[in-house]
Amino acid sequence: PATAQEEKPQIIIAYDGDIDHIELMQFRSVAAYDATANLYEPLITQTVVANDSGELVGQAEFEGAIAESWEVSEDGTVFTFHLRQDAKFADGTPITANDYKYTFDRAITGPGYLALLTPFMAIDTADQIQVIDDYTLQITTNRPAALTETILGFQVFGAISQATASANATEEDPWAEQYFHQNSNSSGPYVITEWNQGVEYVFEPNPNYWRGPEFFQNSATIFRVVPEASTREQLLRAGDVDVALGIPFSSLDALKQDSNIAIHAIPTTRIYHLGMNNNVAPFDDVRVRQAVSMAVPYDAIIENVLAGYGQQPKSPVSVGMEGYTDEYWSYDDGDLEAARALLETAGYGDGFEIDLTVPQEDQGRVDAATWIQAGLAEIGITVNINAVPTAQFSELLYSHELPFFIEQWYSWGNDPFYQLTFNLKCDAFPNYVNYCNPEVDALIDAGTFSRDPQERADLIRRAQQIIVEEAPWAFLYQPDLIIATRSNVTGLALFNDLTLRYAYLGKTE
Amino acid sequence: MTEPILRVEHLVKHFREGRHTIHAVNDVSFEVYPGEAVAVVGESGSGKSTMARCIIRLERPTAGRIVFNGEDITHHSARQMRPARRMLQMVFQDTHESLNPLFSVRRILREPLILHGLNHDKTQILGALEKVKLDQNHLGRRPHQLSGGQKQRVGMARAMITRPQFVVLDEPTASLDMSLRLQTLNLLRELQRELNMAYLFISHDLSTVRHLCDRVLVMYLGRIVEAGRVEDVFDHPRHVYTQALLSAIPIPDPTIQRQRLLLSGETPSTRQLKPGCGLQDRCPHVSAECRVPIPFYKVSDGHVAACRLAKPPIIEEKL
Amino acid sequence: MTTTPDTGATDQSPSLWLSFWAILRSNPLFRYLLRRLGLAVLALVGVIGVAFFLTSVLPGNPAVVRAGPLANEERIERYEREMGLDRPLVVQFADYVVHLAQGDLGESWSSRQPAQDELRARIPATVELGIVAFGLTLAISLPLGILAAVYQGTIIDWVIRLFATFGASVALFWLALIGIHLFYYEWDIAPPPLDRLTIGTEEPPSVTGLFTIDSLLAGDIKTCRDALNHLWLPAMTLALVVSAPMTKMIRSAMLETLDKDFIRTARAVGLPPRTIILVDALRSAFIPVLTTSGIVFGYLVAGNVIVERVFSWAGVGQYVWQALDANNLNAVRGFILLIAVVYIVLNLVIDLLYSLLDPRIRLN
Amino acid sequence: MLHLLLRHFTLLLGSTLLIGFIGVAWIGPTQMKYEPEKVSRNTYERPSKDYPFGTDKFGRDIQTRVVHATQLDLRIAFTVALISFAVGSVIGAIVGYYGDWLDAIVMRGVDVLFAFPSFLLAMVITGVLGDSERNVITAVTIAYIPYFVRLTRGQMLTVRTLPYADAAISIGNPSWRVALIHLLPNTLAPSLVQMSMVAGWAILDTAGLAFLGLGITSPTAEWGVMISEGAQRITTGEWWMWLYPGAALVLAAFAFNLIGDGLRNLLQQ
Amino acid sequence: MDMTEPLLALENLSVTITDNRGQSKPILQGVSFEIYPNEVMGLVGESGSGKSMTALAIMGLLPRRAKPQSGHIWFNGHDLLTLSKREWYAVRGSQLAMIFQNPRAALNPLMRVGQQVARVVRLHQSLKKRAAYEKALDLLQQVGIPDSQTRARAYPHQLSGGMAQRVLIAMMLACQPRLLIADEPTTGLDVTIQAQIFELIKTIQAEFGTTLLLITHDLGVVSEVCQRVAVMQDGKIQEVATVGELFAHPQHPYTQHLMNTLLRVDRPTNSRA
Ligand SMILES: Nc1ncnc2c1ncn2[C@@H]1O[C@H](COP(=O)(O)OP(=O)(O)OP(=O)(O)O)[C@@H](O)[C@H]1O
Ligand SMILES: Nc1ncnc2c1ncn2[C@@H]1O[C@H](COP(=O)(O)OP(=O)(O)OP(=O)(O)O)[C@@H](O)[C@H]1O
Ligand SMILES: [Mg+2]
Ligand SMILES: [Mg+2]
Repeated sequence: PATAQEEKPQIIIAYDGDIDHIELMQFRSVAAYDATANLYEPLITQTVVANDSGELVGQAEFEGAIAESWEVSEDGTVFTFHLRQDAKFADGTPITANDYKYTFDRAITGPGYLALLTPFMAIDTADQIQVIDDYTLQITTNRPAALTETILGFQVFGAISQATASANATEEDPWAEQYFHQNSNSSGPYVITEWNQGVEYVFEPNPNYWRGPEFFQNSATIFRVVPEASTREQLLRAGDVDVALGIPFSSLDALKQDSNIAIHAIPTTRIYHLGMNNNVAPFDDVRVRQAVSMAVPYDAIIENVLAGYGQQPKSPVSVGMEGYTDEYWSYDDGDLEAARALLETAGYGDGFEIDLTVPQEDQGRVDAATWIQAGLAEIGITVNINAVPTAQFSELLYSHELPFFIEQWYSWGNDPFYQLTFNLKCDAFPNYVNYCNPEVDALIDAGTFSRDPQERADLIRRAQQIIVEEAPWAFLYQPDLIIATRSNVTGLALFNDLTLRYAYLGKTE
Repeated sequence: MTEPILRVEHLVKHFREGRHTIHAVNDVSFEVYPGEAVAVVGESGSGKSTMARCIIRLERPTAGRIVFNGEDITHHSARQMRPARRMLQMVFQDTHESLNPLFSVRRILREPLILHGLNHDKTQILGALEKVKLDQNHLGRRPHQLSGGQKQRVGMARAMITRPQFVVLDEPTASLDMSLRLQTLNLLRELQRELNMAYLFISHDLSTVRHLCDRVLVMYLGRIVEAGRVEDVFDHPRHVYTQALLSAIPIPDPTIQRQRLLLSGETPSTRQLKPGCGLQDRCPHVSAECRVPIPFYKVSDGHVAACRLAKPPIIEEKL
Repeated sequence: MTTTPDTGATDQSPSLWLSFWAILRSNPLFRYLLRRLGLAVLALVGVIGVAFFLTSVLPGNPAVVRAGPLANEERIERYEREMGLDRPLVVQFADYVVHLAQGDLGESWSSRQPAQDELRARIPATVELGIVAFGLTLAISLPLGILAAVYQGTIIDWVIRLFATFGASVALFWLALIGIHLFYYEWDIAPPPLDRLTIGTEEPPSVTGLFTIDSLLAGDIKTCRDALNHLWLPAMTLALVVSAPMTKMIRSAMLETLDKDFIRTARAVGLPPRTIILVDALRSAFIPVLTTSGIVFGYLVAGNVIVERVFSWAGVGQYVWQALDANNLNAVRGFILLIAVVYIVLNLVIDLLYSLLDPRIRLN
Repeated sequence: MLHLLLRHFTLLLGSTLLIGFIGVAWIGPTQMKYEPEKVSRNTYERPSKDYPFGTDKFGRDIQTRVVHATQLDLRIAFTVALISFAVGSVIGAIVGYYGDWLDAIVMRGVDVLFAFPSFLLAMVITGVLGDSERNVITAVTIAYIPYFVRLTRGQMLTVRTLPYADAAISIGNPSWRVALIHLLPNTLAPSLVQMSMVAGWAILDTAGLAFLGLGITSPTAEWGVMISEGAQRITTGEWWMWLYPGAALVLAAFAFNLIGDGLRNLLQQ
Repeated sequence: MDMTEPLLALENLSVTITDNRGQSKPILQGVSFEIYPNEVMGLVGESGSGKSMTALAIMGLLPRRAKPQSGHIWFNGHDLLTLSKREWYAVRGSQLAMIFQNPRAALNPLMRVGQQVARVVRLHQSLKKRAAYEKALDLLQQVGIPDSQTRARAYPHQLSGGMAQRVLIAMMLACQPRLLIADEPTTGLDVTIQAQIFELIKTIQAEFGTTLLLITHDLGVVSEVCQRVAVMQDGKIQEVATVGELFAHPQHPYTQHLMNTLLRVDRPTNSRA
């Protein structure tokens, strides 16, 4: 097989950002997200199916990864996983139930934010995860939850070797965070063989990966940091990289002219919204929010900012998510008369002036703000665009006092309740508009802990009705995920988490 | 005689330069009486300008006393000095750089009047101009529009306009041509007579001194080595240095053949001073006596010299 | 000048050391250096203070950045505590200084690695680019500056001055973008603007960190050529912009020198023009040029930030840009300190060179 | 006459260019058919009769934006140059004249500021202050003040030893008058040259900051902002997006540099 | 006076200079005089009268903006004004040499003075490096620099003005020129030092028989050092005479004016009452 490996191509990917670190539960960068997805293997994983354009898209069904099989109890609260006996970490030690137990302990009581995710599985304490034997793991949830499998499939619940961790733990650093910042004992398909921060990372197949060497379509995947967008484009055109991420929408038409380049525009559920702080005048008045929702030039934004590569959501649930509906949408683009009338009744007949805050590094949001500025000007609202550095933007958001901003959300869980829980539940931290409706909260809770699809569908319809009506957000756009490749690149595999699974990437001659 | 207008007593001025001390002026004492022109001559670096700058308090003396018009101004602050400046003026060496290039002649002349609260209307200024033989149409000009001689005259007018009693002239003619120089000297004499001012006239050009001054102080290495009436000192120099200085000056007369007294070597550094005569390493007549401090010997009335050769042979007479 | 006492020296009589010290102290050059060093340390202390407090008021809470999109108050507070941000600024500063004294610049908050390690890893790239750019700058501006001065007032002078003035007016990022577009994309003369080596080329074993030199040391001509190939376009871009002020400086220094009396003497005794220009004039002219090298250094560093970004060059310039964006304060501070130290050392070296080149300085 | 023209060619060319720019900044905005920030659906139009310089990604008329940007950029250039000159010169003059510990302290401070390349300094300060025209001006101004402090101080150290400084004291001027009325004006000539250079640098710095997303940001019409918007299109053929603002920027900086050179020539004679 | 062939003859030399504004103005107008072998010729006149320009014209070192308009400078049967750049380098130094006022500035501040003299020796006497340096030390000794071994290792700024002027003279001796021009060689030096330098020039002139053109504005110097003298005013030669004649019977009104403005240190000036 060694010789077969060498015949396989190398894949070079130009990234728009750098990896900060790969500590599974604390990394921040998008690039690290891609990296860890290829380094850590969860119990179960999404199945992939090729679509018309040859992309491998993750499905709602799950299949075993390290877990060979699993059972769910009748009431949906007890999950028993049977681990593969042949699965090994990169260092050759077997992956056991203890390692997963350790992983969950680390997630729930250790560093990082994962404790925010476990409630979706109705898990509060580490005790709910139990090792039955070396290859059997049992998870008991407090109540049936819709997303248990989904969340267990997240890469962040991939196996961490307990032995490696304890070998590198210290008094001050019981979870061996320092070690894992730049090291991994891979449970997943790849190992990092070269770590050159800010420049390049080389991923080579993990020789101990349970799926075996045949699984890999390349002999190595090289991750290159290329901050400047136009440089990435030029590299791709010249064939110096195989895959380029973060290509601006506006370049796509031109790139498409090149027969050596394939543009993969993958619809996603990432949703951009215009946040209006319900606690701050004038947005504390629902009529103002509705008027704004009417005046935003949605088409122009999608046409110009996304160059058409995206769609307009008409509810807080993203298009493409289960239960999405646009039936309550009543803010048609360009209904300016109605908008002015609403402002009039709200007492803002003469309009008002407001700062629209966006992170300056996100050109799309800055551009969208420009169109919004133009649109709102039509109904007498003067918008000043306040583009601030990302760090400052976050801080402003987190104060929950920012009146008017563009924020985006992407649900790993690809689930409407998951999405609403974080964004629009009373007192949820990322609910930066301070929207609060107890009825909506109740609907979300009910949906989160129901495993009945029909019930969930009804609940989410009702929630969408209320939220669209109360317009805490103006739903702006859902951009497609753009992955530009050389046209001979095959095997673009994407799960819900929108990260590339390198192993599928190959090249035809 | 009347009270001196200026009395300098044991004036010392040292500069620090890194770790070194520059002994610019070392224990200088003299007096200037109203209406008299006293020359200070000596080679470059002998401390003439430094002494002058101490007198008009552009520098703070290291030691000694300066009494001007009966007032001890040695330790006056800049503010305290201001009133006295009306009576104590200076004409600077470099004609070109002593006038602010951005100021017009009018402004240059008006400023001292305003500062001292004097009448500063046009007649005053015109009067001053007239005294230095410039006319009205120079008023609007800037220094760069004036010739060297004209600039020097503006500088003189500025010093004279407050009708001071005492003016220090630091080589006012050094950068001028022969004919201009003569004109300037004559002008200075006229002004002095007219305004009854006292001059301290600094120069290393001995011929101009002879032309203008009443008394002369010869400086070497920051000390006065000989002093007296101009005729006495120039015609009967007693200090070897004075003799060498005088003999070094070329005489524009091919018929005269002089025996030149050449000093060997060069002026020693002012960083370290040896006790005794400053000339001890260059003098052809040096003896052991020259290596200890030498007093002033009186040569004739008002003529003194700090040289062993000027020592009156009194002791031998007694014997 | 350097005096590294070997350990065996301790049993020698102390008076020997004292007298040695006395000799050193009486050496004016040494004393001068000592004083300069003292001043440099003072300036450095100032830089540390300014860097710390200036960056502390940068808007945006680093703990917030670290907490990420799934943040909540409790996590932010915990991170603030972990990162020491909850303490009064003065205490933070004291802590910073204490760590600094141990050579510890603190943790780079985005990668969680020691900032000094990260900076160290980035320095060679910047140094290599900087040196080559500076070399090119000299190669461009020395002949141009000399030519312009020697042929003052002629058409040559005109063209060179216009070039210099124009060069000083071009926005670096614009030039870099056009350069890439033309040389790489249109004409395919330059390699992809992707860091320092072609993908897949082994880095030479690190000795100096400079790939060109390390590869030569390892006898690997191919890698060296590859490194050079990657270097020339970014370096040239920088050099073009930097050589504009440099050319002007050399020209005016040369002109001033050519006007000096001693040049006239050299001509009056019949020395050939080449000797006069290259030996007498150039050496004198180099002194004022040298003193302004600090400014040139500034141009280079500032230019680096932009060039490194455009050419994906993983040097300190790109690093600080990312750090600034992520409110990674320790990294930003480390960078500022690095620049300040280099600048100060550079000035010291310049002073030293200056006093070596100019005997008039030596004794004062 | 020709000789004269040639001698001051740089100054003449520079002034002509600058006057042209000032004219454009002054009258231009009123002559434009469009609004600089008014978006339209005619995005990425090539230069044509309707849009002489084409349009950008928001369908804004590039000519209008370049013209409006002229006003903004010149304003920044002049303000930065003037304020840094005024503040720097006075500090430099006082420090240079009074010397001593004041000099020692201030100059160490200036050394510290000098230790940062001015562009980086401006970068950090803009980061601290946030993005706005005023903050860019403040940041760039602060970055250039040390230049003037140094220059004026250096000049002052020479000038204060000149006889006319002594003359000013000896006729009874108080020391502040000597420093500020007599000497300061005489130290300004080199600063004038520096000022016009700084004006040029200020424009380049502003644009550089905008390129890095700092300072003036979209949608404001500013050359640097426009160039960096155009730079994103450098591969896709919308050359008019970066060419016109780029040319304006280079020409304006060129004008200031020419004037600086010309002034220097004039002063050196 | 040896009235053989003149060594150098200026014939009707006119030079104009173009100023910043592009206006040209004459600075030398029809200057003619001769210098004979082995004599000391004086050139006097007030500041700005064109003395230095005359000297520079002879040396071919006129400033860029000054251009000879007409006339000839005959030297050795050649007209110097027609020499090419290259030919000039054969003439300067070896045939003609010049010393300037402000001697310290006239030496390269970055080179030890011994080296500076030595490289001129090497240039004109084609000696080996070592030998040239030895020769340079000799020359320094000859111009009265005590302890020349040590002084040769000094840099110009470490020398006094008088010493520096001696070094320059040594440098000119190394050239062994046929004509040496000295442009106010003692301006800025102290009188006692000035006297020393003139003594030196006189000795050297007597010893080496160098022809000397001495430029000064001091008639005293002229009377002590020179044999013949030319008086200049406004770019024109007003009078050429032997020193004796000039002082006894000044012909030209300008010369008479100069005589009248003389101040003398050896006796009170007539005008002082
Ligand atoms: N500000 C100063 N700092 C240090 N040294 C000084 C200063 N001013 C003068 N000196 C030194 O003091 C000594 C006397 O200088 P001063 O200018 O008084 O001489 P001078 O007789 O006026 O000479 P000259 O005839 O050249 O004008 C010189 O050695 C000079 O270098
Ligand atoms: N570079 C120059 N540009 C314009 N005019 C000049 C220049 N150099 C000299 N001149 C003019 O040429 C004339 C003659 O000058 P020159 O230097 O020969 O005078 P000089 O007799 O040597 O005077 P001094 O005794 O002051 O040295 C003067 O009127 C002078 O103004
Ligand atoms: Mg003096
Ligand atoms: Mg002359």
